[in-house]
Amino acid sequence: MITNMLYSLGGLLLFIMGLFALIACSHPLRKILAVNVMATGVFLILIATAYKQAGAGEIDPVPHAMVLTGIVVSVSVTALALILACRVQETSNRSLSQQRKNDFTGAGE
Amino acid sequence: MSYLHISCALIILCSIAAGMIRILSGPTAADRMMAAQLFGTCGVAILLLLAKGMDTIVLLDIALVFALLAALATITFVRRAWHEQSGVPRR
Amino acid sequence: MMSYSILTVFDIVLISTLLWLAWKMLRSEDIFKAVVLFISFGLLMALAWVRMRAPDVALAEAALGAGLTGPLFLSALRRMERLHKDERRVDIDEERKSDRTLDTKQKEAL
Amino acid sequence: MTARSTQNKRKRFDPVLLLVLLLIVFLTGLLVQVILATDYLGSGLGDDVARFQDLSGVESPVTAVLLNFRGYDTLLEVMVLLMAVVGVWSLTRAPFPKKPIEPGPIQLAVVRLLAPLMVLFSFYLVWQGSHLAGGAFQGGAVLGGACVLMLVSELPWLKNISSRFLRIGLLSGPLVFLGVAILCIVLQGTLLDYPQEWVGTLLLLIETACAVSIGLTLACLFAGGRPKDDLSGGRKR
Repeated sequence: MITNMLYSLGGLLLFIMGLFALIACSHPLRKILAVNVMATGVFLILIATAYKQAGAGEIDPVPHAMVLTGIVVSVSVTALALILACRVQETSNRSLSQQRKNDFTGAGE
Repeated sequence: MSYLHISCALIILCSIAAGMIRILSGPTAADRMMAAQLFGTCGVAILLLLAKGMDTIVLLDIALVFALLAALATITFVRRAWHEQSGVPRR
Repeated sequence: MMSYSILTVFDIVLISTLLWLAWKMLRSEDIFKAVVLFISFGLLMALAWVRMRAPDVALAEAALGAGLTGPLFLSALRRMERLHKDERRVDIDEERKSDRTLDTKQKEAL
Repeated sequence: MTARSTQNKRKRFDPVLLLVLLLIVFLTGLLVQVILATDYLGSGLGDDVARFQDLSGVESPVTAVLLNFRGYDTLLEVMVLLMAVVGVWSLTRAPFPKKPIEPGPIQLAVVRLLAPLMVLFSFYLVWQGSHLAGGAFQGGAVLGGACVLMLVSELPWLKNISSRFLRIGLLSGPLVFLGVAILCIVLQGTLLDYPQEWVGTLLLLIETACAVSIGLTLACLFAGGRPKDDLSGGRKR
């Protein structure tokens, strides 16, 4: 019971930390990291609810299966988000440099 | 459960916690990456000790996955650092 | 009983290291450092799943969290850095903004 | 966090950040209440899973839940992974460098040693999923690791492979899973209600196909864009 509580509280703190970083940080990579930390916190709470000590009986496999699918989905979502962040930076960067060039030529004329 | 194995695992876990200082303060990126690599090796050791201590054979497979895939991050890092040094033309 | 108490110590050390890692990861200014911390975070998470007697989840986390997410982030970082040569790895938007305003001001002065 | 440094730079108290902090402290208090009130019994479905374990065709309870009891869930999840690849491919082209750096001898040796081991181990994990820890996701992840190892080494022959094989491999998991599901409708009348005498074989077939497709999915996500020989637009540059 103590162990379950300990790991659930750890998961809760991870979730809260991730949430705060998600709001407070502005770099896209850091936001993606924060979402990952949040997801890990949720997984930790889910698994901790199912934990039983060795010898105290069978462990409920349903949360394990859910977390397993969750981990795989979160990795693929992370990859998609990373590509999106790259694309956003590419396009915004290009438009910014074009804008600068226009500014510069405009000033030159 | 074996008291000896689990306490050994605990000591290695503490050494991981101490190794974090190298990641946090490492002057170059390579130092940080090497510390992460050390964590992978420590993780293998902890898993092997826990497999003995908690009487779970499956943990040996997890240790094997660790050992197989730990190299991936380093190889990616090396390729990346090499790109930076050798001056590949950037857009 | 002895091994039970040592397992509790193991839990406490593991969780506090995890929380410390997450905290440092989310507040470090160097984004590369954050990525390396994330790799080791995934590694310790696998240990936590092992401790929670979830070997299936631990296997998946060891392969995905500790093995594959690291390269994913590193290659994305490289891809973004290739675009931003001068603003390397620094996660302070204020500096960027001030740089940009400075640049435009200089150009206006030109 | 980084917020603190920005806070110090601007003013002493950023009102918006302070509000966020307050809300988060409030949320933390609420969630701690929830955690303290939890009775840690799991989902309550553990006894049911144990009761029907013999009928599921596998010995590992997690694999039984994933592929048999909640099979529709996993079917949709494989589709979600496919959608992620579709999303990445529709966003951008894979950034192949114009002059790839040839891998050195040490790296080639690492690839030669590790990649076959990873592939072997991934199929071992898929096979092991029926009685111990392991299964399609873990096997697929290790297989994806092998693909990523080859991708990151920029092996020269890798680019000359037609993407048709890649597409077939990516689709194999969802298609096999869907085919079995439809076969079950035809034979038994219900979605994913496996016929009892074939259940072990069918699950192994589904797992192998899914592992291959998950591994390729992860490799595609790592490559970060659609391959060069696009079937839709031909070779444009």
